[in-house]
Amino acid sequence: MLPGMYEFHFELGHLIFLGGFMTIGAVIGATLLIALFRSTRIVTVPGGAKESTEGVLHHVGHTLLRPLAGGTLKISLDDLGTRLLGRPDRMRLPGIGQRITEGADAVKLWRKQAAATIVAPVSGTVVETGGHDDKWYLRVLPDATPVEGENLMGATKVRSWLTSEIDKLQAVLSSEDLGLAMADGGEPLPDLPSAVPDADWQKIYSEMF
Amino acid sequence: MGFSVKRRDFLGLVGGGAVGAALSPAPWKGLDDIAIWTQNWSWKPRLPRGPVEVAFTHCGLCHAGCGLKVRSVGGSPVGVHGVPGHPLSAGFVCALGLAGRYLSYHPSRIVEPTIVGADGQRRGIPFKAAVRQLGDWLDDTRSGGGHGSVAILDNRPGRMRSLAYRKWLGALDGAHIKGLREDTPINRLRAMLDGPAPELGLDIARARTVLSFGAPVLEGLGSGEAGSQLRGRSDSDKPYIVQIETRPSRTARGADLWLRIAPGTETVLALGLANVLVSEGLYDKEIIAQQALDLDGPGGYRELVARFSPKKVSRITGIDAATIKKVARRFASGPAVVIPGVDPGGGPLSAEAQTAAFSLSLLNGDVGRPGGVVARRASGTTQLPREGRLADTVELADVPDGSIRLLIADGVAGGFAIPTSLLERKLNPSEGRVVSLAPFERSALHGADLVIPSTTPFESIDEAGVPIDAPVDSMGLTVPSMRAPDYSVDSLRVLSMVAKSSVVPTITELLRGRSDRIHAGERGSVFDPSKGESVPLTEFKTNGDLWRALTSGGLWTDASATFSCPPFRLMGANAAIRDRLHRALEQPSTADGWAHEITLMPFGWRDASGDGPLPPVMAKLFRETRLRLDSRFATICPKTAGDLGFVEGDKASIKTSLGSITVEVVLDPAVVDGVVHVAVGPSTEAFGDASRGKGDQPLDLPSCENDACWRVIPAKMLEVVS
Amino acid sequence: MIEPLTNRAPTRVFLTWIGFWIALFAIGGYFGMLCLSQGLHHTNMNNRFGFGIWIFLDLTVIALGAGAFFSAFLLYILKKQALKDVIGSAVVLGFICYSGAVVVLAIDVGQPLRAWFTFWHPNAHSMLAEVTFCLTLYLLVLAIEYVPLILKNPSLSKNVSLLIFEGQLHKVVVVFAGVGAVLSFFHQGSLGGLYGVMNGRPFAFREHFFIWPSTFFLFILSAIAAGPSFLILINKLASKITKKQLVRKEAYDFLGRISGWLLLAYVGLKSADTIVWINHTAPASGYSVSEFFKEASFGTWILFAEIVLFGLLPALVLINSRLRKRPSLMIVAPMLVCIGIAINRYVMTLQSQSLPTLPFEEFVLYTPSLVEIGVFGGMISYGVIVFSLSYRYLPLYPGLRQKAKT
Amino acid sequence: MTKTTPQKRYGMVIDIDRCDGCGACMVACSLENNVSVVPPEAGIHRGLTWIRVYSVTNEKEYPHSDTAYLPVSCQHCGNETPCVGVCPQSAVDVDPKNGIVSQIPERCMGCRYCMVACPYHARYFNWWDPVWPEGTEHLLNPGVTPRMRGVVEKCNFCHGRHHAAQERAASEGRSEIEPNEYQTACAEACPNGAITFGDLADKDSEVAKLAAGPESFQLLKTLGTGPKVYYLTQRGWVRDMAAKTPLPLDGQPDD
Repeated sequence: MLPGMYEFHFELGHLIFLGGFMTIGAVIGATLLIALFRSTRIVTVPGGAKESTEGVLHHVGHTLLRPLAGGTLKISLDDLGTRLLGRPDRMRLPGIGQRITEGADAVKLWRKQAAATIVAPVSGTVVETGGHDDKWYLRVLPDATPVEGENLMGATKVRSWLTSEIDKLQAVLSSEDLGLAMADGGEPLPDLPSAVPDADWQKIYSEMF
Repeated sequence: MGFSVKRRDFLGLVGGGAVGAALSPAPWKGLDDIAIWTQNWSWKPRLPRGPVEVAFTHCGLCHAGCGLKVRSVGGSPVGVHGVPGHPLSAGFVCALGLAGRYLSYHPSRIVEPTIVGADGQRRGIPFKAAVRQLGDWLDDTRSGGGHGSVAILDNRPGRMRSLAYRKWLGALDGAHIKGLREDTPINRLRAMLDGPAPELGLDIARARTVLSFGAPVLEGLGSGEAGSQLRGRSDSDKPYIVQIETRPSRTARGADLWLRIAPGTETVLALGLANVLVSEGLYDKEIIAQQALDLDGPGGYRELVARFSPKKVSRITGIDAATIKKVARRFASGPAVVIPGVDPGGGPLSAEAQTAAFSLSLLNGDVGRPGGVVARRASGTTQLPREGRLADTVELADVPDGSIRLLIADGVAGGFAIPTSLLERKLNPSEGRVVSLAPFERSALHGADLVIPSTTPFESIDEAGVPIDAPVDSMGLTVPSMRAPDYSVDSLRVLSMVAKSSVVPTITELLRGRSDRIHAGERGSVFDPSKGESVPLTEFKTNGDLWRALTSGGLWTDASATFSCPPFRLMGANAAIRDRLHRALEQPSTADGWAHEITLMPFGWRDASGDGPLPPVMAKLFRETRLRLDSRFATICPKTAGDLGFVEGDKASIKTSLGSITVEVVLDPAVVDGVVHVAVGPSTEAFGDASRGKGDQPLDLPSCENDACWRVIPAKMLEVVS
Repeated sequence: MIEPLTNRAPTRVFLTWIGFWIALFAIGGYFGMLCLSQGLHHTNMNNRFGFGIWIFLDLTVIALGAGAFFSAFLLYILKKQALKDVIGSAVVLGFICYSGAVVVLAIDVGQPLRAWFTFWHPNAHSMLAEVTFCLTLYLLVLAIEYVPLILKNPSLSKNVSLLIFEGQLHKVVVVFAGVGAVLSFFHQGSLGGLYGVMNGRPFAFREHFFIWPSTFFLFILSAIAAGPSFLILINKLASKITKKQLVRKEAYDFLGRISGWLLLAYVGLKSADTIVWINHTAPASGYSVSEFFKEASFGTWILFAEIVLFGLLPALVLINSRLRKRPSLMIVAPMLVCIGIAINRYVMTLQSQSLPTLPFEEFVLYTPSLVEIGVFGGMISYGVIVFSLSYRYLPLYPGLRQKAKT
Repeated sequence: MTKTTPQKRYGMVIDIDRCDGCGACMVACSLENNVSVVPPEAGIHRGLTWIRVYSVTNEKEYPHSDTAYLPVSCQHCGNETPCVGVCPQSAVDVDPKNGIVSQIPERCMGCRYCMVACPYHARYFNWWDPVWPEGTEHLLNPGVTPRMRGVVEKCNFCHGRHHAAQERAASEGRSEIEPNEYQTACAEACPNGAITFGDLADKDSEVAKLAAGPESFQLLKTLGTGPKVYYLTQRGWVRDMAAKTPLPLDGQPDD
């Protein structure tokens, strides 16, 4: 197995044989380690796994509504949205004090020459904007406390909706030659655009948001 | 934030640690230790440890008495080898001898005295009680019994031990019965000689022709070494071996000429050969003229053999006339040895066959002739240290039926099986009792009323036998190479405890006595196994020196004696036998009208048969290679199989009027049509057990009519529907 | 608590199904323990049959499991999108076949505790060493390919780090596909090599190319030919049981076509190899091939069955696009293919041992003992259990959700 | 290996015509090498018989019937040794100094590949834990370690004796062992002197002379495994039966 160990001969066959297998073993091990290591960098997404999902509402525009102290709401992208956009190259958030109306465009994000327009999940006044690249959020004082409805979903409805969304996304993707994007048709990658650069992202964004 | 940084550090630490550890020797050492552990899983026996001592002795497992070199560790023999240059065995050891030491631990060894109670159940009893019981039985027997009502069955007569038996029996007017052994027939020859004859031996090594009637000449006859010598020697100087045998035995296949004789027609063939010798005048005219007492005249030998023309003989024996003539001429062309063989399982030939066979030796003038039958001088065995009346030694066959009230079976292994029915016939039907002193459950003695286990050959000192082919007398000892277990006891000690009148000496006294007398005789030479050479006896200053030599594995051999043939009767002195010779041409009537369709011929393997158990390793090897089929197999020829509707591997049952055994059919084209051969002896199942129901069922079948001969058994062979 | 995916069988039905197989698995496990704790005399193998039903079936299973590496190879390296539907099930199948085979092998060897000596004192010249190395590494690869599937269970995918780990693995899935392909190509080959190199066994011995006997290549080819067929069978079976259309027709068609053409190539080479063997290899070692087939139990019929009946025939069916349209044939033909491969492995493993090489040794037949069958039954049930669980809890079939939605 | 010591090629010549199938060689071998007493259910195919005596008859009737006994042990192949190449963990090897093919039971994992590869069916597997009758363990040969369950074993030309002989020689300051110092148990035990053991490389040795003789042949010579066990016979049918005759490429035996 190793030089100096019983039965090891410095002969060609032996070296090729063991060398070959050791290399392959090394490759596998290395890849595994890297993957493991990367996976340990926990990102703190507002509305991500770290905060309580108490009273959170999900908007069909892939935004999350999270009630904060003082009746304000925190608006941020949901998981799928985040994955779709990855790290936007550029973003335009409404200014503080500016009014947003439900269903109307509120935020615009650019990624790789493709623009995604995020509609406001509620009507109200922006009291705070924050975060950077994929971790942006708006703090809004709503005209009225939002309730579940056609476009606003509670935890119960969300799953089936999400799955269908994912299917939608996959349908779009699989219409093109993008094997890797939907790893065997499962959940999408954390940063889709970088994983699948050559997709028509403009089309995808207009489909999804 | 800070948290994730910590975690990264932690991982770094772990990773670094791993790499560091891999570079240290610790994990590799660990792996090696694991390796060593896994290398010894699972179980392995612990081996004997300690210095190896080498000692010499003789093998006591049969009367061949081969010289042995024994390697021991901590008092237990771990290796047995032959002794090159040994005068008798010349380095030869048979498989049984090699593995014999394992017998002491054989599962069928008896570890306590047992008795059969009124309920017919066998149970263990204390040694003292067993001896008391034997004493009581002895008393009633003596009160009620006449001559020979007390008897000892001695598998190896002629030892000093045997003399002690005879002395003990002499006081009781008992009978000393010879167990079966391969030189039994020689006593027929002695009986044919007129007047007292010395011990006789066969000088096979120097013979020109060996005429063997089914004797295992090439399978370890006599010293065993003889056979190997015969095989080993180049064709030019090795005797021409004629094997007269029905079974395709290893000897038959290896012999120069194999006469496949029809079952039970040896007498006819012998007389047929005599016919050729006489009619062609090939016999030793001088000796016959001077010494033959019954050649001519009415009912004389000449008249007898005249009726056995080769043509007629050929019809009965199935051997063509030309061959018979050829063999007779070859036989007459020089010194020859005739061996009426005793099969370890099939027993002896009929008395008349033995007589007829030996008449050929006499015709050929081979008695007293080098390369023929030579005489051995008695040496120190005739008288005992203390004088006393000796009981006569008789053949088992000659013991009157129902005469024995108390039969004591000596412990030594004979190697020759005896049918249960034969032993039972000799016992008194009403109160015949059997006491076994055997260390193992022995086939013929399975029903013994009382068993007092004695020692095995490797545990006790005794005399090694003198093989049939030894031209001179000899004395070698079986020096113990293992400790005898506490539950075993020497047979003489048992006798001394129940002896009322006479004092029984210990075996050591007896042997020392003979040794001293040999020393006084100043004859012969002594072989030193450690040096591998012999020195004249005269070089041993004191009798102590000789005794020391013998007790360290030495062998004393007598100087050869010359002996001129006395007057003799070619048909023997026994009228009954003579009469049967005259009726030899009549078809043998099948016993009690039992309509038989096949002839069962039991046989035994020379070194692994008879009534003893088989060492586990032999049982295993014969089982795994099928090299020797045991009593579970029956060999027949394809034609017979076809006629009876058997194919190889069938289960069959062989029936006689006395019982039946179940066997597996094996085909061999060399077997005679209408004959089935079944081995007698320990089964190779389990560890080679010879006890009841495992080993020797074939010998439960013969009824042993006409003078204790069970070679040819009329039987039926039926299919067993499973 | 991990929950089943939507539209899966009700718990009660699932439990009865899985319960049956778990019982079977328990029996196998017990028999396995017998062999490990008391020795292999519980099997019917003997000194003439060092390899028994276990080796034969392991080889078969591994050959059929080749579907995994081959589909991965086609999908990730050659970008054959048609296979996206089956890749999930392929990976699981491969994992089952290989892990199962390894476990059975551990029972099959007399001293499993020493199995690692192959890495400790490897013999570079031994085909079995090559097999061991490839098998171990490839099993690792399969495990790695299996992990993302597991992580895709919704309840698990809530965990962000797991999500990311999965993502990272997917970044390098190509590496694994490649490595896996290499490894399994090699060990399928070395499994064939096992027999081809035995210069003492004229029945098995074959001509060499460089260091590899022809069986090396034949085994690879037959494996990648049979793998897809087996995938078809299993997926069709799964559809039958779940009463759902799991895989799109195109996938089946593609697999069938691949299988067909590869099998055709295999049959061709196998025939050529056999001819060389009959006329050159065997006679050169002193045996006429007629000796090999003179016993009825291994007559020439077996050669015919292997090459024509279960080789040429299904190959011709599968390469014909019109016949492939016939659903019945798409079950029968793959079945024939798999049986054909099984026969090949059977002949190479068992017939070569039945035949004595010593002229005075006997022809020996061997029938597996209950223990041997039980242990293998245990392995089968292990496979069913793993596959059922994977189907119930993991998104094996991307196509499935679309169907569910409409 | 050191260049100074000349190569030995230990081998054996077995005279079939002298073998009468008594089995002493098997018994001597089993006792010498502590071969376990396998339970009876082992039958004829699961035993341990390092040297196995086959009995072969010519299937003819009297008087033409004849039987030959062929003791077959490991043939210690000297060329492309079939069992050595296949062992995955180097548990089988050929000693370059003397050509003895040895099995290392402590390393064998019991995969039995070598048994499948051996054309002489001369390798045996421990299907059971080793067993000896109650109390006979102290009768075992201290010079040879018994094998454990689950490993392959076979004839190694009584390696224990070879080892002992070498140690003796070394203790007396000799690098070489004398021919008479090293005999296998079977050769020593054969009552008919049918087995001759020695160094085939030594042209003057008895064994080399016999092996070179006209009556000698090897089992399955055509496989090209170069066995170092030779057989002698004058009986034509035995030779024809035992020695595989080479076939021409059309698959028919040539005469």
